[in-house]
Amino acid sequence: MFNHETLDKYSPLENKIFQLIDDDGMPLDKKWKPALSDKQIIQAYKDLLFERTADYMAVSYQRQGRMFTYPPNLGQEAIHIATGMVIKEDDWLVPDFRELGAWLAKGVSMREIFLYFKGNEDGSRFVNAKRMLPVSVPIASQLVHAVGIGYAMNYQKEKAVVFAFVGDGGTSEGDFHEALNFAAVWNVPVVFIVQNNQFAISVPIKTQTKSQNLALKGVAYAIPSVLVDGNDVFAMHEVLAFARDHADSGKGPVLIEARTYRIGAHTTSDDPTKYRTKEEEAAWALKDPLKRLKGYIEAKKLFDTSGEEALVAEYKKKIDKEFEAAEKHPEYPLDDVFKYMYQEMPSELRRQKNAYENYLQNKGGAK
Amino acid sequence: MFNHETLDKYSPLENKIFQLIDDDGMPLDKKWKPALSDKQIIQAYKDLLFERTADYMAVSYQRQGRMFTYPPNLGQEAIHIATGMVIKEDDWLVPDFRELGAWLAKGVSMREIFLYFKGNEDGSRFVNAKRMLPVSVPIASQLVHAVGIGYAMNYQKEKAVVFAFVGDGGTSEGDFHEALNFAAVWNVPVVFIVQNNQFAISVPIKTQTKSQNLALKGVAYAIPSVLVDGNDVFAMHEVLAFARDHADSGKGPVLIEARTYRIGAHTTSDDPTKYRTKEEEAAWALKDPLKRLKGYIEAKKLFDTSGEEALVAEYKKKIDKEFEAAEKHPEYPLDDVFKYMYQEMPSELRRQKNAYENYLQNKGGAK
Amino acid sequence: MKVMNMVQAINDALDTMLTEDKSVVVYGEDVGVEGGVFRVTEGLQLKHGAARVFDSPLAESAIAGTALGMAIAGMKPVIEMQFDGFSYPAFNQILSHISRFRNRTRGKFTVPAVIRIPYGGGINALEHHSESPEAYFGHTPGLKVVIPSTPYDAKGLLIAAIEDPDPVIFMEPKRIYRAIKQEVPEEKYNIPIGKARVVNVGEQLTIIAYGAMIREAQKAIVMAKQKGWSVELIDLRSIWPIDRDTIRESVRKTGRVLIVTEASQSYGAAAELISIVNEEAFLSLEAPPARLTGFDTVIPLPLGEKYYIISPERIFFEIDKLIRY
Amino acid sequence: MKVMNMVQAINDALDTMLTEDKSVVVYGEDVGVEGGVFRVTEGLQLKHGAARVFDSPLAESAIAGTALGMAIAGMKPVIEMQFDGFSYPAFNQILSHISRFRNRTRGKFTVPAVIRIPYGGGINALEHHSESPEAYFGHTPGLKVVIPSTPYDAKGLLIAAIEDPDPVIFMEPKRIYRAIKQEVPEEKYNIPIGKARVVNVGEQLTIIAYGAMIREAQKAIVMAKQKGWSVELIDLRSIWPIDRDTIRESVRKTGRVLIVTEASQSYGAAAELISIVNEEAFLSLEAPPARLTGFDTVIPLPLGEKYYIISPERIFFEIDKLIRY
Ligand SMILES: Cc1ncc(C[n+]2csc(CCOP(=O)(O)OP(=O)(O)O)c2C)c(N)n1
Ligand SMILES: Cc1ncc(C[n+]2csc(CCOP(=O)(O)OP(=O)(O)O)c2C)c(N)n1
Ligand SMILES: [Mg+2]
Ligand SMILES: [Mg+2]
Repeated sequence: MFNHETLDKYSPLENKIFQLIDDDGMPLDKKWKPALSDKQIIQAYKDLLFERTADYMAVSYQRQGRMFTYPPNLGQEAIHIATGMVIKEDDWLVPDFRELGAWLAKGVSMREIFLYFKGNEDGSRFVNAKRMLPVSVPIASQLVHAVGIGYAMNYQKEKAVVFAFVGDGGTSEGDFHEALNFAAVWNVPVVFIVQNNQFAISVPIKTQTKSQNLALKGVAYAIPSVLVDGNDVFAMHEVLAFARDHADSGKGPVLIEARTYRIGAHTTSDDPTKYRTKEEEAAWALKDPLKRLKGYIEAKKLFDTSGEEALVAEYKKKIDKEFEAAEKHPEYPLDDVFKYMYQEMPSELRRQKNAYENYLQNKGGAK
Repeated sequence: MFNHETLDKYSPLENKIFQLIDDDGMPLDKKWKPALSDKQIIQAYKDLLFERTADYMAVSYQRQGRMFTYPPNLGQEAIHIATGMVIKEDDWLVPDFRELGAWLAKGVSMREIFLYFKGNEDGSRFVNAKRMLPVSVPIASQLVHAVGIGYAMNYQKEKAVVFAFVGDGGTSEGDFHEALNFAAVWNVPVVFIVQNNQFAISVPIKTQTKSQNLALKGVAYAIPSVLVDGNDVFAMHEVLAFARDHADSGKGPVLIEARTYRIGAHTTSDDPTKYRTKEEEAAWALKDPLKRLKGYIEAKKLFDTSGEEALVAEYKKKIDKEFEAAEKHPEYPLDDVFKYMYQEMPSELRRQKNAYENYLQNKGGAK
Repeated sequence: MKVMNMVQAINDALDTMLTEDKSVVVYGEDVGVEGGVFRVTEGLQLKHGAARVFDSPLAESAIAGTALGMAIAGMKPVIEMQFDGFSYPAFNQILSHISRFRNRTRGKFTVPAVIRIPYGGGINALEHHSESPEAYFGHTPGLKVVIPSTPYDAKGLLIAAIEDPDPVIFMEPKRIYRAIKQEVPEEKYNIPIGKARVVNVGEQLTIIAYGAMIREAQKAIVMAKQKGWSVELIDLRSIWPIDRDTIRESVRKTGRVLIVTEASQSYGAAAELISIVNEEAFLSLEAPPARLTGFDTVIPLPLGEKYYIISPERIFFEIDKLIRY
Repeated sequence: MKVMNMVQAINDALDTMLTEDKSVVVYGEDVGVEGGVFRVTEGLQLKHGAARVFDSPLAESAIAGTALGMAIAGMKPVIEMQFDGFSYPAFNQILSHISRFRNRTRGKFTVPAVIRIPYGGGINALEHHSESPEAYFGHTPGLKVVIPSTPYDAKGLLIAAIEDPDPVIFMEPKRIYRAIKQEVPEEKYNIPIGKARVVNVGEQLTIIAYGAMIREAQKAIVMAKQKGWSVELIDLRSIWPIDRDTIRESVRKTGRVLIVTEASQSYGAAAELISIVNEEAFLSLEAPPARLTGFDTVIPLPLGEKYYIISPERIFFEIDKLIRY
């Protein structure tokens, strides 16, 4: 058993997973007291429920043909909600693409997220989200950005931590290695969070690496690393809080493997039945983070979860509004193709834009 | 203390270095008996002496302006000579660029090496060196080639091991990480040898990584890894023999950190006084691999080393002949620019070549 | 003959070569169990085994670099870059090694590898999934670069690529993966690399294009025909080497030329083709050789893609301008 | 004014900007203690401290990617790729991120970073040390790419690049690092990115070149002058964007144009310039616009380089052909 204090001494070589509650939400250690207040726990539950609802809605919009693609977060929400609880306004969030709850905590709106997955760059403006980077599509490439930001935080003497996400598949990319190495050598305040959801699209973790766990990879860089139950919101919170402290106090980066399971498809264009079994899915269903958090809440009678349906209904309405707002977003103007490439539009781009406008004006005449 | 049997259980986490003889060549363990026969030991001494002589000669040719550049091997020869003793004819050698003795063992001629560093691709033909790759200039990029070859050896059911070299600096590149990960997952017979000579040009190891040792990096991939004294030819031989066995018996890759020191400059265009101290150089001079091997040989009276000067003189003559042969190499013909780009020369290349030949024929007339 | 779309034709070519030549292996991200995100390799692992058709870890540089290793050790790897934009992490291996190993070793080691890359826009995808990087490869000595525009060509060119003793970048216009169905012979056949195809014979103007742009050009040509104009269409097929003979012959005849490519304009394929036209048929030119290409911008996300991607109407507009010149 | 070579002028520009702007940092392989393998950053660490001028681990992708991170967090990193060929491992970061972050985030995050790359052949170097990759960058929307040909331009362009709010690839023709000495103002000055320079005014033919080729062209022009021929020379300076105005004006006057570049031919800068000439001055052309470039081969090792690298004699030969056309 570990706790906040002993995390300092944790070694991923022992291959033990940091976990605080069991599959039913019962504390593993009877004497354990959550670091979170009851109010925070209830909020975490609501946020988790919100993320899950938003996710379901997104998938259904996509099925209706109203959005092009969407990568569901289903099953991984505890990681995101815990991040949301720990991350501060001045902290940076460097996302992968599958951590919805953390984005929301940072101030991203569902409208923006929908807009992005409908195919509009306006969805990456993140107007109210301070220090939140856009989705990074090229796997693992965002991790080196996090390190650069970390350098800037040190250089500018700012007290701010960078949270950077990557998937299990992403740990195979060269940029993962380069980022961790630079982070350690430069001693930057970066918390790397590997969401090990067992798959990179169809490729299972055993085809991805031979190491027993991914936290182990931190050993190569002398980075403190923890393997944690990513479906246990308490454990995730504890580890993230530890990591934030560590980074914030000038001790350098931390690597976290959050072990979880992608309950849904890779994206809405994917069909997981091709590459995994019902048995595996059923086994992981027992560890569903929402179920576990609810178990805890119900056992402790913190909150009447029988009102869940009403909550979900309320969330759905809210999310629907956001989606409608995204659908009502102004038409994509031609200008937007050109105007953000450089601060000042080079004449070459003006020339190309003019040629297109000339076509638009004269195409009728030409026919 | 480790030996061939206990290497299996070696862990780089203990940060202990595998070493068999001390700075004077005296066995650390009185009961230890070298795995090498006296004859082999004498041969190793001669080979080391040859490599060193060749190296000095190369540097002096370069100083005379007869070669463009050259990366000296000085101080790292024990690694190369030990590799030469262990590598089999059917094994592959995937070089970095600083392992002369190993190349010679594989059948590369000094003439070819000189030719290469004089600036002729003919120097990479390696006519008599079976399964020897050319110098890899982009740091660490060769390691993934080694893994592909390893896959082919497995696929083709060949009993052959791949020896792949990289420097301490090279361990920072993304390709190092990708290669080790693929090697482990694919379980290929590759022995990775990191020559940690303390510097990447001017950049010291502490700027390169925060890990205590580079063998540690293997832990991230579940690859057996050993830190070994790269200036101890006995230790190097022991570890390499162990690694070759391991890989050859289908147990997969091995990572070796051979700790050594680059006594010379990075290349003949480099000036190490800019970035290191005389004290450091003096400390490492005590660990000179030639000195240590000679110490052993003299203590055991295996060979009369007073004849060294005569040996060196003989080698010099031999090397001079090779250099002369390189200098007498036929002029670089225009054809050679074009003819090796593709198996069959595409008409576009013929066109470009014709245009050049047309210039050669008519330039006089044009004036 | 079987009717196939391009996905099936490529699958068939891979199957043919896997069956015929034991040194052929197929690997990349999700190409094994899943059969590829576009289902191009579907069924191949089941048929040929997991030692020959398999998933690799997620790392493009290593995918490319290991292919080089296999190739110089006697195998014929056919690797997949899952999308165009994910070929960039493999650039160093492709530019520094795959393209050069033969020259570097004066022919001792050769790299008969094929790199398959689904490419191009028009599929409503996220960023980095709609790139047209052919000019990067075309500018890299030592590579051959081919792009089919039909299922028939796809099969024949891919077989030629796998049999080629040198590395071939095989770019697949994913937008028309399933758009065109065609009779494709079940037996093995080759389409020589380096030869363009005259898709449409015409007299007044030559369009040079490739990949998904061929279909758009064909539609524009129908529109032009209604005006009474006769337009020749050349499917380049081979991005490097370029078939100068076919271009010369056509432009000398028509005197007018329009290059249509999806990729961004500056330093793109259209520029190379215009230079070739100048070199081969300058005196026949009756109008400045023109190019219709993507903008020098990132290709927009789906909602903005309509501006970027070239429509038959825009091609027609340029034809009209050129013929009236 | 001080007389400087290009190495000194670049060092001076870095020193100027490090002094003026605390957000500027300089890093890369061996740029700190060592002062760079070409001594371009010599003395800067001593003067500005190791937090601002420093060695990084050996990994180009991270060097580029961390620069993006610093830049979006308010800094102005100036990074060095030790040699042209070692920019390839950084391609993914440059192509996928550095060039696109502004567009991706609709201007929220911007990347005022500079990537310095010593480039080109003629220095008797090993493989991968003599590359001319400018076309790869020129084909990448979102980048600006500049190449100076004199110490004066080097300082002014580098200062402009550092002050530019967008990422700039600053390529340094290492072959002439120390070959040209020139008076260079000690104060700060800018040379606007995107403007070419008319090096030599002439009437009969326009040469467009840049970097180390300028000096070779100048020599060829002297030879041409002896024949009584008047040749104009344009130093492009900016590879993207390209100064169409200067090109148009010149070619409309001369009617003949020769592009000279070191890089390999196909899909190279010369092709883009020929297209621009066609677009801007077709009706003035009295001869086909010509290109003299590197071959579509790997640049040979030193003993074979003489064939590849373009000499004044070869330029003269082409001038002669064009003028007699
Ligand atoms: C460099 C790169 N290669 C390939 C892809 C295509 N791709 C998108 S997601 C994905 C799998 C990612 O797996 P993982 O890192 O485990 O994240 P997860 O999807 O499981 O959250 C792949 C291969 C990509 N986006 N970037
Ligand atoms: C990708 C790449 N980046 C930079 C260089 C330039 N370079 C040549 S050798 C070297 C240092 C290599 O250090 P290390 O790997 O420790 O090998 P050593 O020279 O010490 O043997 C560098 C930076 C290169 N060859 N390749
Ligand atoms: Mg995953
Ligand atoms: Mg070293």
